[in-house]
Amino acid sequence: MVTVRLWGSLAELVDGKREIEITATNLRELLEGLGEAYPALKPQISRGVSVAIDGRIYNDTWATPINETSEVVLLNRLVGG
Amino acid sequence: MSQIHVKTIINGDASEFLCAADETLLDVLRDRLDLTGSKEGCASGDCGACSVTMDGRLVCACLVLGAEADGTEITTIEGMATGENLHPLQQAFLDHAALQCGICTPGFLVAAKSLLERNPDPTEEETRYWLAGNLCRCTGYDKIVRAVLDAAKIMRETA
Amino acid sequence: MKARLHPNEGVIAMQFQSPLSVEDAVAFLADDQNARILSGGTDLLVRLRLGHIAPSKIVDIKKIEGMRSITREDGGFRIGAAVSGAEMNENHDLYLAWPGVVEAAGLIGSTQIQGRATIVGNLCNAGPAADSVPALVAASATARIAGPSGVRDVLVQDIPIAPGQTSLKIGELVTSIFLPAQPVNGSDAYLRFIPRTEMDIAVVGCGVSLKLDSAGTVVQARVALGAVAPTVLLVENAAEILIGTQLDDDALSALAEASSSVANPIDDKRGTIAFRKDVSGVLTCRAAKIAYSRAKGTVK
Amino acid sequence: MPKDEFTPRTFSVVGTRPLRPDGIDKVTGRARYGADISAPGMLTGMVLRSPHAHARICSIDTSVAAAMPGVKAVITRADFPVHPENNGTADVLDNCMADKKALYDGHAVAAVAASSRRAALDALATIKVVYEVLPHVLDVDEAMKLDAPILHKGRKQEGVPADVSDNVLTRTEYGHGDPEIGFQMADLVIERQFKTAATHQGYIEPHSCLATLGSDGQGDLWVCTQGHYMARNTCAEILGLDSGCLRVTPSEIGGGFGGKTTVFLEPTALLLSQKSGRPVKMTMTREEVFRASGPTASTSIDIKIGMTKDGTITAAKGDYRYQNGAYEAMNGTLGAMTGFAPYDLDHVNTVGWDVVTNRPKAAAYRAPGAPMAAFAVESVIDELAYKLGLDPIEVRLKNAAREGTKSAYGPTYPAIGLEATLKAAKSHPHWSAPLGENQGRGVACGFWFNFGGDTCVSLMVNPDGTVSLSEGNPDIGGSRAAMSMMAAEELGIPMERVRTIIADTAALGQNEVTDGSRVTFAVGLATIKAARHAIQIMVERAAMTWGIDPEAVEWVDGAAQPAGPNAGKHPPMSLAEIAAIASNTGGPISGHFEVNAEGAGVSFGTHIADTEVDPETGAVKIIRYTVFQDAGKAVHPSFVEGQLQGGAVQGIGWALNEEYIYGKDGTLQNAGFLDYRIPVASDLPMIDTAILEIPNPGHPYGVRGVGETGIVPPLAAVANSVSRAAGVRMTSLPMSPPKVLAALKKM
Repeated sequence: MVTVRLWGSLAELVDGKREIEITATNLRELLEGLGEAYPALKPQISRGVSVAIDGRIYNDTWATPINETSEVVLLNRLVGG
Repeated sequence: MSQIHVKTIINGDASEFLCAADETLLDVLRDRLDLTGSKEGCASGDCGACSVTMDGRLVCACLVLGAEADGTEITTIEGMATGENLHPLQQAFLDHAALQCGICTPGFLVAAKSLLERNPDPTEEETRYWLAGNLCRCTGYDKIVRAVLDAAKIMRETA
Repeated sequence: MKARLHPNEGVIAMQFQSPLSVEDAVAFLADDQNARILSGGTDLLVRLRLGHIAPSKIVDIKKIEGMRSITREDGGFRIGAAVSGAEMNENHDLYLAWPGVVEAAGLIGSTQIQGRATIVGNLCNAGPAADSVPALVAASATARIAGPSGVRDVLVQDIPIAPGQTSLKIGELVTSIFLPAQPVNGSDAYLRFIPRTEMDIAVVGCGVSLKLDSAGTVVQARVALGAVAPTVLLVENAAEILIGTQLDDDALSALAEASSSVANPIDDKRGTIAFRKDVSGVLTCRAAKIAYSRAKGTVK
Repeated sequence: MPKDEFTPRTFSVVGTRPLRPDGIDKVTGRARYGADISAPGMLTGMVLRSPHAHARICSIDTSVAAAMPGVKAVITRADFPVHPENNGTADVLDNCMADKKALYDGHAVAAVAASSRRAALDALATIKVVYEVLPHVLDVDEAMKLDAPILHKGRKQEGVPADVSDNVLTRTEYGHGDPEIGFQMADLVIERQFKTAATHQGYIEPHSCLATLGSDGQGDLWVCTQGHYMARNTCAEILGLDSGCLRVTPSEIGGGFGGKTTVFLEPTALLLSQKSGRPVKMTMTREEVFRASGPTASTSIDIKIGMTKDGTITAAKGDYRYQNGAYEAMNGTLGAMTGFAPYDLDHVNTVGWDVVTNRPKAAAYRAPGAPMAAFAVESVIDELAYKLGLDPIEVRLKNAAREGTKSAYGPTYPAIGLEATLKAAKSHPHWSAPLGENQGRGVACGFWFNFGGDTCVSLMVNPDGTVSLSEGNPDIGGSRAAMSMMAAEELGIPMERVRTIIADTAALGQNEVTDGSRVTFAVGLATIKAARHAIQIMVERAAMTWGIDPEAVEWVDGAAQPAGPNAGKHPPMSLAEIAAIASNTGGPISGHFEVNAEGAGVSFGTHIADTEVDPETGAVKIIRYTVFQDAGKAVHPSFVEGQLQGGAVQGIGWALNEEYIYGKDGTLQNAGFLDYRIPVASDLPMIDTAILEIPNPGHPYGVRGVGETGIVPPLAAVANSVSRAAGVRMTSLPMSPPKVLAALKKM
């Protein structure tokens, strides 16, 4: 099980829970798991999110490993300029 | 549509062209003579990217009509190096990394050359005020001013 | 975008004339109210490119004899209509006599603009914020006008009558500006306020010319403001306030008050009414002090 | 996937200051930018733009224009073949050519292609558009009100409350702890409202492209852009083309800063070309660049911070309301995430709003959203320090985020360089230099994420031992030099023997846009990996000629040499020697690397600004300016300095004089460089820089992106300096003289 931290306004879609549990060993399983376990998050996930894993930000690489103790934080999809 | 026949000398070479009355010298240089080194940043004399000299006077090519160039001598960025030898200012801009995107560089080089022809030993402030008509958005002007002052020193030493 | 359509031939192409004499220029202008005079071109070409004007004909006056010369006349100077700001700044005698007027001409635009822009173009463009006009008005300069009905001299302040409008009639052009002899113990100064240090149109402009007696007391004073009214503004009671003083603090605060109150500016993208009124007073005093110190410097 | 871990090392090429290989073209005027090429039979394209801020388009009559001499094609939105499903691309199309409504002054409504500029302009003048003018809204707070004129229906995303108008597209909340508890623990709480005006990136090169598109869907596009793959994919989706049939070649780019990370003219030029059967060149006038390209957001921000007497921040709250022009963007969200990012906070809450108004579609502008947020946060921290009599740098050091700090936007920081920049600033002579009359000193911190994204590099070893490197990211600030340096470092050959070019879309795989300070990081990573791939092949070729196992060969100082006990005595084979016999040992040698680079490090900066305020006119002059920024590893220090100086001066312009000024009728009043006042050379002193190198664990050389952080601190640094010089807190940008004088008069 991995603990995923949601940002404030996203938590409001899952009745205020800032941290939720998901079974996932990599980024793909995490994103798909979130959508299935919490359908209210699906619109935002399809629009795109960034995921901070142990302080480093990942966007797309499905195979990115996530282990039990990883700090996993969901973020808006980051763009630059 | 009657066009105007204009005879000039550009970078030392005789150059004749036809142009419409409302065509600017910048339009002529870029669209008729393939001298695309002078750039259009604003077409209103506010950015200096089209700086050329006309009869020795630093001007914006976008604020001169092609017809007004008749009988004048024009120098553009393309005339600044002599053969393979860069002008000391061109070399100084490279040495000091005084350019990033480079769209304003031709205008700065022509303007700085005109400055050093009049004032071989300008202060930093004199240099900044002379070049105030050349806008740059990448560098913050620091390295450009250092390059001009450095080139001025080299040119004084080798004059 | 104005496009002047000819019934069958599409857009009429603009003509370009460069007459060699004033008479020829007047002839080209007289029969065509859509003709435009080209001297430095640094205003005209911007409006042409933006499509705000669609002239039928451009009359370039730069090849007319005398237009590009600065000559001495009755102790003063006659400045041809095609003399650029850069050329004025390179004329040492002119600078010694009228530093304020030369400064004002030198502030119009960048170095590149200075290579072309003329004070006659600046005057006839009739922009409320024209830099050279307050200094010329303070110096009691006159403009020589040539036209179908001959030649006449007019005070510079009578040329602009509204933003973009002059008192010139069809077929008339300004051929030169005359700066009278600078009186002994006299000098002038011009300051303007701009948000940057270069490249802006004046938010407020102020020209001051003073004449002192041998003791350094003001005997003559003219103060003119730019960018605070539809046209250049003479601060009428400036002479009354300054004459008889050596610019002590009371005189200066009275001058500042007079300048601020006569200013009649608008709010626009360059400044607010309150700002222009405040800064009119501040600039007038600063320009007056410079003119005074210059005039004092010349006291024999 | 093996991490690209940083391993401490020394460098021979990286870190030096070689001359830029592409510099000679730029100083001789030979370099080709967007508007510098033409083609046989080329037409000129021009756009007709709405004069109204908000209007329904009832009808467009182009019949007169179509019949005019010299006019070869006229198009409106009806001519665009496809309606893209993707919301983002549909917005881009609508911005390139209005459909039912014109949403801002300057919005494109029609376009023509004609034999000359004059003919095109005259044709535009004959197009009759019947508008039904609608009420408009320009201000973010006004646009949020329920009775505000509405631009789009049904674009509100989940989580946006019902008590704000449909113009509010997103609401995003970040933070942890409970600020209300934190505020109770504070000795002083300050709450302030801040406003910043919209600004423009100000690149000197207007948008320009030359498009050729056949009826068969085969096309070529030459364009100044920050991302030619983005341009290809977006144009293909908008025009219903196969993207593989559209080859996009990037010109030299005359500045971008985020403003050229999208398309404005390109789909229109391609369609005009297809309809006229001729190449079409389109170049924006400067007026069009201001009215109708992508300025950044204007903002309305409320900040509340509590602090104890000893300078500890106990609670921080921020409400960031951003308007992004007529379409969706996320500047407000990014502002909310970055505002408190430099600080270690127990109780923090930030809300970001993204709102639409009748203004041009906002594009990114160097760390989009962050500079305005930093202006607000760093101003309140400065005021707290001032009122508690504390040193502003000490206060920031006391609260500075470090490795292990839980950031205000959620993740725990790895190794970061904020503290280093603050300490460098504190010990720098600038911080303790004396100040004159009417002068003040301001300090501020700034932060930006960086990121990686799709990246492809091909590195070819030529028969003569030189190397040709192809990358897919337009180079504004000297990244070609940086790539040649990193390749040379890995290959062990002089940098001069490596030429780096920006390849067109037919030569490499998909590449992310040049933005997000990603190029030196991600393209550099790919360059290093491509070089290592080529080295692996060369090692195998050398082993083959020596008849030994490749495992027994290593690459040292630009040559393969035997290593290990049973490798045998063979003289080293240099890269050139291996290259010369490549066709004998298997064929041409090249290294490739394609990746979606992840794990970019963040970059922190601290700036010190000294200003002098004229108390009689409110004019502000910059007296001294110093930038301290963490680059991880400065590959080419001169170009890193250039990024810091350029970012600082853009920030100074934003703080002092730059703003979009709209009239009551909703039209832009200052669409030109005369009255949109970017800093000129005589406005500024030299911009001093100090580069710090706290290695980024996610890059072999420790490189961090540096391109964007430089613009984040200056708005606040200058505002704090002016506020101390003038003795009055300035809470609205720009701090133009009329505003400063009015604030002085109110004291």
